[in-house]
Amino acid sequence: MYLEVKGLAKSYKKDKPIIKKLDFSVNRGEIISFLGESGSGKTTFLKCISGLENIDSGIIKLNGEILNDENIFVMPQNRKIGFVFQDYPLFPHLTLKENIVFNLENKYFKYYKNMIELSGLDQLENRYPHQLSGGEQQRACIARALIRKPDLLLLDEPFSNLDSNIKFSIRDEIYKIIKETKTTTILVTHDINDSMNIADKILIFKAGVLQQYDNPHNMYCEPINCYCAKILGDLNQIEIDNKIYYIRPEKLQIVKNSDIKLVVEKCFFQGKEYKIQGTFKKNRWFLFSPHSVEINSEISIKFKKTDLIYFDNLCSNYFD
Amino acid sequence: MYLEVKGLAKSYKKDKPIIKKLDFSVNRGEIISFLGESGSGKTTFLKCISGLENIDSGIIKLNGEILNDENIFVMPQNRKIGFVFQDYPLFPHLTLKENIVFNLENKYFKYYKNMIELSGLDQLENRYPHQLSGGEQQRACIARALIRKPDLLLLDEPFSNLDSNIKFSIRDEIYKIIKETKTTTILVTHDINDSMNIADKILIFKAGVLQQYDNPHNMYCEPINCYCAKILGDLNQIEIDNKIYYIRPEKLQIVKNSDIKLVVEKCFFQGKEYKIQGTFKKNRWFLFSPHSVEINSEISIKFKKTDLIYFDNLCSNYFD
Amino acid sequence: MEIKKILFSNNKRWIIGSFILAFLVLLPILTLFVRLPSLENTTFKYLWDTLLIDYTISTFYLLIITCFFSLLFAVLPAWIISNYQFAGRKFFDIVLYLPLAIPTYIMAFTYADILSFTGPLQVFFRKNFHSISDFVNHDYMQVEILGLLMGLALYPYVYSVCRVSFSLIGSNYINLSKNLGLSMTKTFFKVILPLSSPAIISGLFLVIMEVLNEYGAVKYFGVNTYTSGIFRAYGSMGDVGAAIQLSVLLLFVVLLFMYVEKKYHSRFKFYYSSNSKIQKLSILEKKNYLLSIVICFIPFLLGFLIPFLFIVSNIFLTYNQIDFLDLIELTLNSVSVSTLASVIVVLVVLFFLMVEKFTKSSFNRYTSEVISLGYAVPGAVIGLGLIILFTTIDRSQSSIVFYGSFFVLIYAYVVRFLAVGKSPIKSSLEKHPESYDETAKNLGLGPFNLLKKIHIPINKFAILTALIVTFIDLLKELPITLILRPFNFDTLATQTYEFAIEEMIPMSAAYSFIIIVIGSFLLIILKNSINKQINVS
Amino acid sequence: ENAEKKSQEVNLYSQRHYKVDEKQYENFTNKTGIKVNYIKANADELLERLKNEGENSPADLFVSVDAGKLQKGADLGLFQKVSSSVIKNNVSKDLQDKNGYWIPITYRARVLVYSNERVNKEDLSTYEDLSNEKWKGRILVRSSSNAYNQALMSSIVANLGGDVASDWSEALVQNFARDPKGNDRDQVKAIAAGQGDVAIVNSYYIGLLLSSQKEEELNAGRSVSVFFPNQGDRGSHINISGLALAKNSPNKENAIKLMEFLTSEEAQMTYVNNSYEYAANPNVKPSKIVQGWGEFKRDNLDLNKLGEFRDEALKIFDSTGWK
Ligand SMILES: Nc1ncnc2c1ncn2[C@@H]1O[C@H](COP(=O)(O)OP(=O)(O)OP(=O)(O)O)[C@@H](O)[C@H]1O
Ligand SMILES: Nc1ncnc2c1ncn2[C@@H]1O[C@H](COP(=O)(O)OP(=O)(O)OP(=O)(O)O)[C@@H](O)[C@H]1O
Ligand SMILES: [Mg+2]
Ligand SMILES: [Mg+2]
Repeated sequence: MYLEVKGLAKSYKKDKPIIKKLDFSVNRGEIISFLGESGSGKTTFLKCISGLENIDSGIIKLNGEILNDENIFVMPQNRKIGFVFQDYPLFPHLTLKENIVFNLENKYFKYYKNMIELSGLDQLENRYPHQLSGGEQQRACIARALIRKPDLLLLDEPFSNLDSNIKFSIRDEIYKIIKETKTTTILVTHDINDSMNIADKILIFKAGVLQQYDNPHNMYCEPINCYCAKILGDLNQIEIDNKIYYIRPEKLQIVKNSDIKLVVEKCFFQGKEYKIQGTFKKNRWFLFSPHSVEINSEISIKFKKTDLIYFDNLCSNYFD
Repeated sequence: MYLEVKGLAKSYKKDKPIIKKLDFSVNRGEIISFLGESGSGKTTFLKCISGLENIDSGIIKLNGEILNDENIFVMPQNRKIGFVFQDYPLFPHLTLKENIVFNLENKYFKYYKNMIELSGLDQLENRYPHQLSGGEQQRACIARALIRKPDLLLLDEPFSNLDSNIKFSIRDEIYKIIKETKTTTILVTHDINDSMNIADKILIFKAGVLQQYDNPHNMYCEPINCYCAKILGDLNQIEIDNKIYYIRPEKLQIVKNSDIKLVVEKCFFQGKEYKIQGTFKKNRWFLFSPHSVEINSEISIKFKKTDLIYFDNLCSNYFD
Repeated sequence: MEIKKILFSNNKRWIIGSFILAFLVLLPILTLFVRLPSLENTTFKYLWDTLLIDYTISTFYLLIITCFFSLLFAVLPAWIISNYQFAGRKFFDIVLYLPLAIPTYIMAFTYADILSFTGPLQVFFRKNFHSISDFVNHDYMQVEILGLLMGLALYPYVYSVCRVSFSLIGSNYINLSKNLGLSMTKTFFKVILPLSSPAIISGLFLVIMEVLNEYGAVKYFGVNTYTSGIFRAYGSMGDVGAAIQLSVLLLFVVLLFMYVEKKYHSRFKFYYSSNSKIQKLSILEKKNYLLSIVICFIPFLLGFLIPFLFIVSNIFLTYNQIDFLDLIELTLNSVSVSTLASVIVVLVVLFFLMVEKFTKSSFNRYTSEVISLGYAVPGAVIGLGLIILFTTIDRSQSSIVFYGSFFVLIYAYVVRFLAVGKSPIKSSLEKHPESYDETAKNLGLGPFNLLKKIHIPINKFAILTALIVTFIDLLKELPITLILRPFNFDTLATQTYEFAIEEMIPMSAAYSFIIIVIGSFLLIILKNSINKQINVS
Repeated sequence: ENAEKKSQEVNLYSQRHYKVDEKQYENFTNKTGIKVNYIKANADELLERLKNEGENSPADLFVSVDAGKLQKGADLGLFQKVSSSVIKNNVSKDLQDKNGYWIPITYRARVLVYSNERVNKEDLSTYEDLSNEKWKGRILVRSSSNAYNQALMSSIVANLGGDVASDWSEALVQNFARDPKGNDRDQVKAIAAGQGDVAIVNSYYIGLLLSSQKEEELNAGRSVSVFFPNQGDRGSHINISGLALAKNSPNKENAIKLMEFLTSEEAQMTYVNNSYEYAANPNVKPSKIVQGWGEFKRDNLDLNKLGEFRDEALKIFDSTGWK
């Protein structure tokens, strides 16, 4: 285990813990995505790992060495952890190049050329941050973190400030850079798409507690509770024999006639297909169709019993 | 025609026009999405409509009345246009309620209760903006614009500051409010998804010129040029008989064996299916598959000739 | 082209209005230009040949020393208070502003007295440690000491901007530096200082202006600065023309400083923009506690406590000679003219800034720049300009309409102190996004309502700051009041000065005491107002 | 009605700003019912104001503590002659303006003070003697921008000629104990502190120092003695405080009344008892402290010369490095 977090707890105010208890570990070279709602404590978690916040209790171990426990506290200056912050990434009084080599040990200077090429910034070395686009700034931040060959890379919502057009290409580029440099990474985000596209494993965090920690596929197909299930995609709710089941939209098929009938509320053209929103027994349902359907018309639906997902009936109360 | 824009031109600096010439019109009650890259002049366009910027030439007509031409300039105070700005929309020294009824004529007060319920803000009337979440602030801005029963509603990237989780629900809510109040709306955005989900018609704007103005379905299926085509979704490029054709990813099918062979680069799990990225004759291709495929393996592809899209060979040079 | 654009714009009434007002504000200075004699003027040549080099050198020397001490007393305490939690922090956060309440000349006179042979310091040593009393028996009236004293009197200008800037920089950059392996000291020098430099420079700019215009203190210390040259030409040599020439020259030097400040400012303009997170205060480590207390205490001790106690002791000494009725009358005089003038200053400033904001015309950007020029001209010279101006007007009307009235006095105050009132309001306005204006316009607000309903409420703390700072400066103002006041009119400052130059410092104590007490009281309000701005923006 | 009202006032532009003046004006008002209005500022600024105001000036009287400024005003044609026999009889002949434009009210002497410990009274004689090498590093004096020093230098130019004055100044600067700075009181303190031995100061300030409320300052004042220079020849340099009637005085009668009052014995007594000056009225003796220094012979140079040679004096200061 490369990074190990055991029993981590953190609160800013006494009786309102942000992180109640967190145990998990990461293998070398893995990309982990830490998924949680805004304000759930994602940034706080990264600050604890990097030593910018003290922890209440627990152990943080990196590469076999204890960074933080009851007795030990390695200063943030001395942890080899790269941190790409959510906002304000570059020093405004320094050029891009100066930002990247800021306080850099001599031995790392040799990577500069490679890093700047890898991040596609070669033409921009002498620009000041305000002369760079958001994406260029993001890449520069990542280059600045990576050039120091960090033992661990922490990315705090690196895509949140980007246009969605530009975002995909930057996401791919960052992925490429991280994978090429084989850097162990924790990516914090609230966007499920980013997680699914980049991460080897996803960690879902809610109410101060880890909910599920698994690879994207298992997460989607075998969510541990309704919260995790809903985060990864739309869910349609259906009651059978007084039990609440769920089913994913893509498992539904439109048929000529069946018992399950839906009133169409909206029908969006989504390019490759139409997304249909309708009501089924007062629940809002989604499904896909290759063709447009008329609003307020009734359609019939079919699905396989095996595609139903079941959670404890209390689940949805628990998370609302 | 409800809103008519004829020959609109606008430049901040003499020889660098932001809007070269713009002609289009909107019917009453329609939602139009104005789609363009960052910095292409979307906000500028809205400011011209609302009278916050002067125009160089052209005519703007709303509901049969001329707002701006060579001789007439109706002051922004006197145009009945609601404008929801891109950033910081609420006045920090006023409560949510005070913000909404700010400078409101008496005759509109009666809509307050309804509007605040419609936008789901009933519990928050006495909060100050810094005590509201981003989404609540956005909804308040829209309520503030709508309560005045504007002849025209301008939304400038109302979703750009929002989490993607929260965004969908807010987008839906805004859509509902606009449709219920039957307000003619121009929605400016750079996100194609938002456009497709909300708009009756999409206007694509590039290099100071309107490129295409049509409903989402036509736009996707019959794009007028490669720029419009690419904006609406991924395109795969293929050369047949020295001519460049394009095809959408969902039109490709994986088959056992065929002439067209692709090397898989990435395979993302996307929930309902896998998205595959591969190389075909040095071009990057995308396609979908219900099953995972191995990276670096070769897959065979099939498509229908009728799904190919053709543009002038110069098209892609023109826009790069 | 530009003119045509103005004449045809929708805002031409505002633009023309602001042009007229700017013309009025600059009129006293323009009058001087009109009277500018040819450079052949013998007095000017004479001064140029004999004294100006010396005067220039000593001016710059004094500037450098004063700036050094201002930085020394301002930057570190501001840093400590903005970042660390420690017992006494709240106290220091208030008292470090207080030296601003003490006029520079009083600071100089008082310390000269304290340090003199008959002052408490030397007397103490003579009485108790006679053997070493010779070591403290020095002539303390040196230019270096003067620089130190002026630094003490003026550092709050730098302190206040640093305090705001350090708080606004917030935790983000500090966290980033830590993550990149910088120690706190390194962070301070490599990140915090460069980022705050525009703020520091704008604070230093005020210090420089004050030093360039100081006359009483420098004369007393026998340091001849550029302003001494102006007074030599004006007073001793009786050559008004030469004085005007020198003032114009000084104006150009100041314009140069202004240009540098602007350049610097624009380069870093973007950095506050959307920093939302307030820096959380760190707990001060035990081993640094004492040092921090000392660093914060020294500017307060030297800049306020000692002179204040000395003044209080002088009051006890002269208790039976104080004319309380006179004291009350002068207090009322000072307070009423300062209040009136500072309110007008703020109104005029608001007018210019608002017109600039909603016309967005580059012409208005320039006008609202140049109205600050009055601050660069020594008060006595502005007084001179107004005398020439109004006596000309009066003569042409052959009656005494304006001249020698409060009107002229207030006019001169406004001309001189617009810059002081402008800077806090301007920087606050810059922090608010354009979309407030646009939204308000879109919601149907005209210019007056925009000001009343949006800008005054959201910038109220900045406006309060401007009022207070201008008021305190006016309370201390001397040269303009001396020359332009109406009959039988004294202020606390003039009375203090008259006693001081008649070598009756103890008698002046009661008057300076009131200045300091009123100033201190307002500075405490100011501190709250500044802190609120930090938290709000 | 307006004229009547006006005639109950008199307006002063005054360089004097002592509490004693206010007392005098009050007495005057009590006596005559005429209200005294005044603006206090520096002499040059007031003259500039007077000059620019021209005919519209509200000023009746100009008050200065320097004969040079009065002469300057007269030169600029800002004053008118006063021919009141009452005034002429009130003040010493030799203090009066030969041209009749201004009248003196008080005068001060530019005296030497010396350390009782380190200087023999016998070694002191004249201003000129201070340039002697024996005083090297022992002389204290304030800056040349001070009007009293300018008047002293003007008197030396007037009496001895520019060349002699220039040589004297050059040698004197070499004898300075330190760069000129501070006020007259500081020069005395510097003697007490041992930084110099002899200071050129204004008699008036020594009086003030000797009446200080602070014991240490009194000690400093007692450690020095006053010496009137040039008693063997032309006498010690003096300068007057004086009044001039403005050319366009709107309340001329009242102004003359005030002048008569201020030179009267009664008012002159008030001056000397409150401000350590010498009275222009020969019948009035100075205050106790001042009397203690003894009588002295004053330089009876035409005081207008102090203004006339002002420019030359300044040039001498600048060329000889008297800062
Ligand atoms: N220094 C602090 N002191 C007190 N409370 C804090 C501090 N920093 C953060 N918080 C609070 O802790 C909670 C978690 O904050 P955090 O920044 O970790 O959230 P996040 O998951 O990163 O959210 P986002 O997606 O908006 O960035 C929030 O409620 C926040 O207000
Ligand atoms: N007041 C102005 N003066 C000069 N140039 C301006 C002004 N406002 C905007 N511009 C420039 O005009 C161009 C278009 O700006 P605009 O704000 O309209 O873009 P946008 O399409 O809204 O972009 P975004 O998606 O980033 O909001 C930009 O290059 C911008 O820098
Ligand atoms: Mg965060
Ligand atoms: Mg925009």
